[in-house]
Amino acid sequence: MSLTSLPARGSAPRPDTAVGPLPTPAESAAYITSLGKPTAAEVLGRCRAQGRVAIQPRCGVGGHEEMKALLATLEAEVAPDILTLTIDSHTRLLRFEEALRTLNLRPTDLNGYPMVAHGWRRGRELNELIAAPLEIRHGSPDARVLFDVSVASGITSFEGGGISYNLPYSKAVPLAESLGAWQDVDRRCGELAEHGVVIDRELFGTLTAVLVPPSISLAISVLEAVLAARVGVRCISVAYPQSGHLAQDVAALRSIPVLAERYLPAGITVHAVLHEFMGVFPRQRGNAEDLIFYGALVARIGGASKLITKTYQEAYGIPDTAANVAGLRLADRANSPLLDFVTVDEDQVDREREWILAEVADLVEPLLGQADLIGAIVEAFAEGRLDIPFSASRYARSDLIPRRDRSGAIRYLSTGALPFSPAHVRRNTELLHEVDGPDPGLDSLTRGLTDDINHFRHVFREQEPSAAAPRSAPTPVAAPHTPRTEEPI
Amino acid sequence: MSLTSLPARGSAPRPDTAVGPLPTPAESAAYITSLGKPTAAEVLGRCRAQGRVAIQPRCGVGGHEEMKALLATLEAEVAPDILTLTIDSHTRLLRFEEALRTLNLRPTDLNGYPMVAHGWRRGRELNELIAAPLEIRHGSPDARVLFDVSVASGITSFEGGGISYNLPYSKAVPLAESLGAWQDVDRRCGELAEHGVVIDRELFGTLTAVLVPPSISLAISVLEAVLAARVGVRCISVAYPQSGHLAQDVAALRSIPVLAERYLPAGITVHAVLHEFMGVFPRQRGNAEDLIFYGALVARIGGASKLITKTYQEAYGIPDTAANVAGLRLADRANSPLLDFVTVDEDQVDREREWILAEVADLVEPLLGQADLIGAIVEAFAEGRLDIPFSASRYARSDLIPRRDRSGAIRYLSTGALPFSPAHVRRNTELLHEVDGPDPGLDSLTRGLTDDINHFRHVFREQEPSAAAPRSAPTPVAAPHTPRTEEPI
Amino acid sequence: MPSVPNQLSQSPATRKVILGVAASDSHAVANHLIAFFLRGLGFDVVNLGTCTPVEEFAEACARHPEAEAVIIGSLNGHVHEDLRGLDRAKQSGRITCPVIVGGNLSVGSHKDGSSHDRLYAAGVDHILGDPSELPGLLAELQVDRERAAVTLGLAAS
Amino acid sequence: MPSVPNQLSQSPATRKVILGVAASDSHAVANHLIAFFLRGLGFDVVNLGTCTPVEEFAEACARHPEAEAVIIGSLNGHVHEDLRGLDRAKQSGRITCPVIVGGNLSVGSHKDGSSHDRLYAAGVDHILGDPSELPGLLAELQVDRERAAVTLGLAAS
Ligand code: B12
Ligand code: B12
Repeated sequence: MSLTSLPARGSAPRPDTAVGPLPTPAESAAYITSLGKPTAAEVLGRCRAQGRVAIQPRCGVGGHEEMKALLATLEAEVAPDILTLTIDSHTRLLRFEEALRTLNLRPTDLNGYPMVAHGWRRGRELNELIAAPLEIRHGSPDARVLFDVSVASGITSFEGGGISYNLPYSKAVPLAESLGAWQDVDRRCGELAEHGVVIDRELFGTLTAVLVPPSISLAISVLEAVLAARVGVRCISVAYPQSGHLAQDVAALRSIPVLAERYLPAGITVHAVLHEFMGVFPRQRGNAEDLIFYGALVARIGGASKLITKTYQEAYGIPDTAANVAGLRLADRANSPLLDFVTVDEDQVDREREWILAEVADLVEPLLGQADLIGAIVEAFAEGRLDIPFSASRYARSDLIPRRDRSGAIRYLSTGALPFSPAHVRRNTELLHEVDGPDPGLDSLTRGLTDDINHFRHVFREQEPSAAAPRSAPTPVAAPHTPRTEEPI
Repeated sequence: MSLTSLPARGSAPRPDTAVGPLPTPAESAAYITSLGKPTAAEVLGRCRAQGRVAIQPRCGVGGHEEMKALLATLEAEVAPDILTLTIDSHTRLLRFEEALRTLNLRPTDLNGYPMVAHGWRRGRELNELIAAPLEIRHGSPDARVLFDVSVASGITSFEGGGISYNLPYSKAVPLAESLGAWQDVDRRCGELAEHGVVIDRELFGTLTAVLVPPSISLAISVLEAVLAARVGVRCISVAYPQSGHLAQDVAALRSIPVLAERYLPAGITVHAVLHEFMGVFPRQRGNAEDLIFYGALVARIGGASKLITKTYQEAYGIPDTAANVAGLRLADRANSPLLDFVTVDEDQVDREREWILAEVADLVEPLLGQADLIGAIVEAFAEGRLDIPFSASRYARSDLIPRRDRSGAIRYLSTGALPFSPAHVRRNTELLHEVDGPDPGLDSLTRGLTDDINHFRHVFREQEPSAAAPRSAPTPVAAPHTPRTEEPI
Repeated sequence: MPSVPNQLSQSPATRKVILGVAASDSHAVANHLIAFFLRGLGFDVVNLGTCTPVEEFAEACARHPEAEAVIIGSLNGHVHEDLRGLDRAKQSGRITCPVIVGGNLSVGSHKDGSSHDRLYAAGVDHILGDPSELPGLLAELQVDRERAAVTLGLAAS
Repeated sequence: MPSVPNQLSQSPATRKVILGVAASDSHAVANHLIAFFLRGLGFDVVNLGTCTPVEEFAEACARHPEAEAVIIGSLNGHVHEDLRGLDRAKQSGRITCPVIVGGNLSVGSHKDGSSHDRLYAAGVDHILGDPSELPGLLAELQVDRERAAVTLGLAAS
């Protein structure tokens, strides 16, 4: 990994707290087996068989004792099917020194659990405290150290991918590097599988979370899944972020088994996972809770194996334990046996799914055939044949412009250099003409994009859409084109 | 009111705490207008116009300060559309002395707010503390004193009726007496209306709450509504208890406007109200919450103006404030704008509704034509032409035997002496033959009835149905006929 | 309701109990079920039904001196006030047989043992959780009674 | 992403600001929007994007000495650690223009003022709640600067 891409101290020796050499993969596998608790993959399989959407929170605090209390309380109060260690941003970016310093000075200043600073022995302590399997959720373009600590801790589910944990999570890590680092992680999963332990690998299809078109999310997951499967990953969770449009979300979730069938080798278990709405959340508790329940219901109808929940404090900051409990409890209501009668317009869902599958095909099929898939992906992003909106990284162009159509579904206003067939471009354009007319002015376009970002705040009338009530005071508006980011020297 | 029916002390002078003579109706009306807050009737009207189901808890504790805290917390946390004073059982039965003694000795021993003991000045204090209008929920066969105190307190909604607050709530009050006492209450509502204040009168269609067939509930409400309208009541809330069967409940709620149109004079505002499941509640929190949300969704789909909520502590005892808050909050999620897509099988609902309307017609039409409606009702109950299951009172025969059919809907296994047309009897019988076969033994019948009482505990597998797993230890089974109750001397 | 004869206990009723629900309490369903259950076991059940004050139980005891027990249900949380006077009725010999209580014996959803202590202090002899425990307890009480009778006989001889 | 030229600020950029997101923070959306907003108002925005350490802001200041302000967003709660070194960069004269910070300035959903105090102590000059307040603040800062220049000129004369 190049010096420019991640701080040199990223590879600094692991802090003192992470005592002792790491166990070997064989030792970790033996430890996991000896734990006598189900792996995440087993829980997902069992939930799918029961027709229950597994429920999982995000949760991570800096201090170890606080983390224990958090997990123990969540398990005691709601017994989520899978529990989480959300990792702090320093650790994610290999800023281990900063993570350790903040941990020592003021652990409450950390926005997650600094797993590497705490070390694998403490990881085991967490794991042994809790009956549910644990997953590491982070956002690290290079998660090799973190992965090793996690596996040594006996943790059986690990989120991320070489694209999805790079572009939304860092500025200057070349894709080739992150893809390479994640191939290493996936390879280690293969090794562990040979030792009898299947690690569930969740791919972060949520990406930049704000107005991500379903076919972008799924195409990137397909690519990551193919790469993972090639080096031995056996259980893949494809996470999709709720867009907020019922038919589109159900269709996207139901596309996942089809995509797996189409693009992955046989023998790989693939789960669909829904991330409850990942964009700008409503601020009022009741509205946030409406959205939380809606997400959970979408997961059920879409046949997801698992749901990652949000809380009514989402708009404000990392939730306290009580809010996390409330979010889990509410989401679990969508698993109610009394809601079997809730259905969707199946025709509409089928139509959406066909379009999604066709768009994904446009995006991935030109790449999947190529000998050097990683090289092909890197090149595609450089040329805009793959892209994501609102990239945090300079390695995606963010030339594509998403908008919501009249029904609230996310469409492409501009497809940039994405290799979509003319029919697909036309369909998207037509759907959006309904909203802005054939040739929207720059102003109405940017106002509209901002409104789309704040979609649910408008749905709940926490804020009037700007078209309806043009603002008098200057307010930020959305960039129709990516703003210029100066290259650092 | 005869001495045998209610204890003599029922008419004892009101306790000292209820200081001062009562204001006149004109004074109370002026006070209510001066409060500057909406009446319950206004809130119901506004909610109906907005397509929102108004949300209301049950809540009542003995102590006055505790009652203030309870109301204030509920309003601060969830702002229910209407708030409640649930009255204790002593006050309900005119045992004012016992209510006062318990209030003085150990207020926490009271299962509600002893309104009469506290008196109307404290009532005003509660009313002025809270922005939402208040309703008195009780269960008093003779509520005249309580009504006067309530109106003096400025309270604009009052539950009950001469049948529905007698048969489930007392043993030995003749129906003629309770109907007479409630005519007085309704007449006073008429007076108040002349002074410009419309009192919302909610009829307790829930009755004995356990396996009450919809047509029984609605027929009794129709009779009470007709009586109320005749003496001047202008706003009537017809409360129906959730049976737990989607189509049946939606049909029952949607029958209410039709019945109002059919049997009530023009100019009376009628609201449909759903009481969340009033029978044996599941014990596990998640299951109870599933049922709470389901009820709220049924209210929405059925077009109810208002929902009375339950809590996850229902199976255990009077809920604490936090549980009450949680129940309200959860129920309010069914008002979510994101759930517009949730629909029911309209054909099935229409069919159910036609049957319900026809059964109600069988029950009420023979009576409505009669000159002395009260006398006709008294006679009908005496002869079993009107009846309720599991009566607490000796003035209903409880000859009708309800059962759930295969789909969970409540049907009549035996219609006793109810004047149903042969077609209606046949339909009920056929639907139940599917469950028990043509000629169920006494044993399977009583086991089945017990299972029906515990329906939701079975749905949630908190308990296996007895047919599936016959119990070895002796357990109580349900009476296929009313057990003998000895007349006290 | 009361006029329907009990068609089930066809064997001549040999053992009698008095059943009812406490004074301020109108919960009827468990009462219906318990009466049916005990009748199914051959008991002659004098069911006073809901809303039955202590006085009414005492009067029933006077009319049915052979009753083996008074069985009182209470669901609404008011059992303590509703059984006020029970100790006096027992002391004055108006209720001589054992008093069994069951149901939901305090207000609120968080229960502790204090409610039971108060009931024992107020003259209740036995508190049961579930009606299925009634036959066992009634059998024990019968044994006690017979033993007491024998002891009495021995002492008198 | 960086190679797309800004097609909006067609008037010659007269006023320059440096924009970026704090070191450990990859939240990009507000950054995109603020850059576009300021450009729409005619500012020349040097947008360093997400994950920008203090060192990188200082280097940008060196390259763009005419910048009127350094505007830093932070959403992930790590602003305090991420701005470590800001005071040193200011003391050593590597960052001379005012530093404006906004976003979500502490971890957790219950906020109090303490986070702001810590930031001022760490070298932040201005904390804003909403990006719409930026133009007003930048205008004030310009007035201050001009007034200071005049005072300086007077003093020198
Ligand atoms: C149906 C019902 C009603 C119906 C009753 C209709 C009728 N006339 O029968 C209606 C709607 C009218 C009603 C009214 C009220 N109810 Co109610 N009701 C219930 C409910 C939902 C079910 C009761 C029932 O029928 N269960 C079925 C039978 C078979 O079971 P059971 O009664 O629970 O009894 C079991 C055991 O307790 C035991 N048992 C019962 N009696 C006896 C006796 C003996 C000797 C033994 C050994 C065992 C035993 O055996 C039974 C089987 O396991 C319960 C909550 C629940 N369980 O879900 C509340 C509940 C019992 N009601 C309650 C209350 C408070 C009331 C009211 C006072 C209103 C109020 N303030 O909220 C009024 C009563 C007015 C009065 N004067 O008493 C509370 C009691 C609260 C407490 N103790 O803290 C409960 C628990 C609800 C709650 N969570 O608040 N109720
Ligand atoms: C989208 C999103 C993401 C996306 C970001 C994609 C991307 N690369 O941009 C993804 C999913 C990747 C993500 C990741 C994480 N996120 Co995030 N995310 C959000 C979310 C849902 C919306 C943010 C957003 O884009 N809003 C739209 C823009 C326009 O508004 P904004 O960012 O809120 O900014 C407004 C103001 O803050 C202000 N503002 C912003 N910057 C500036 C700068 C100046 C100078 C001024 C004056 C004003 C200002 O103006 C904006 C308009 O009003 C928020 C929660 C929410 N708001 O609903 C959480 C949230 C910001 N994320 C949060 C966190 C913690 C993270 C993570 C660290 C993961 C974790 N531990 O939970 C990682 C970040 C990793 C890292 N290295 O930083 C927390 C912050 C918690 C806290 N401070 O206590 C939030 C609040 C969620 C939560 N409740 O936990 N996130």
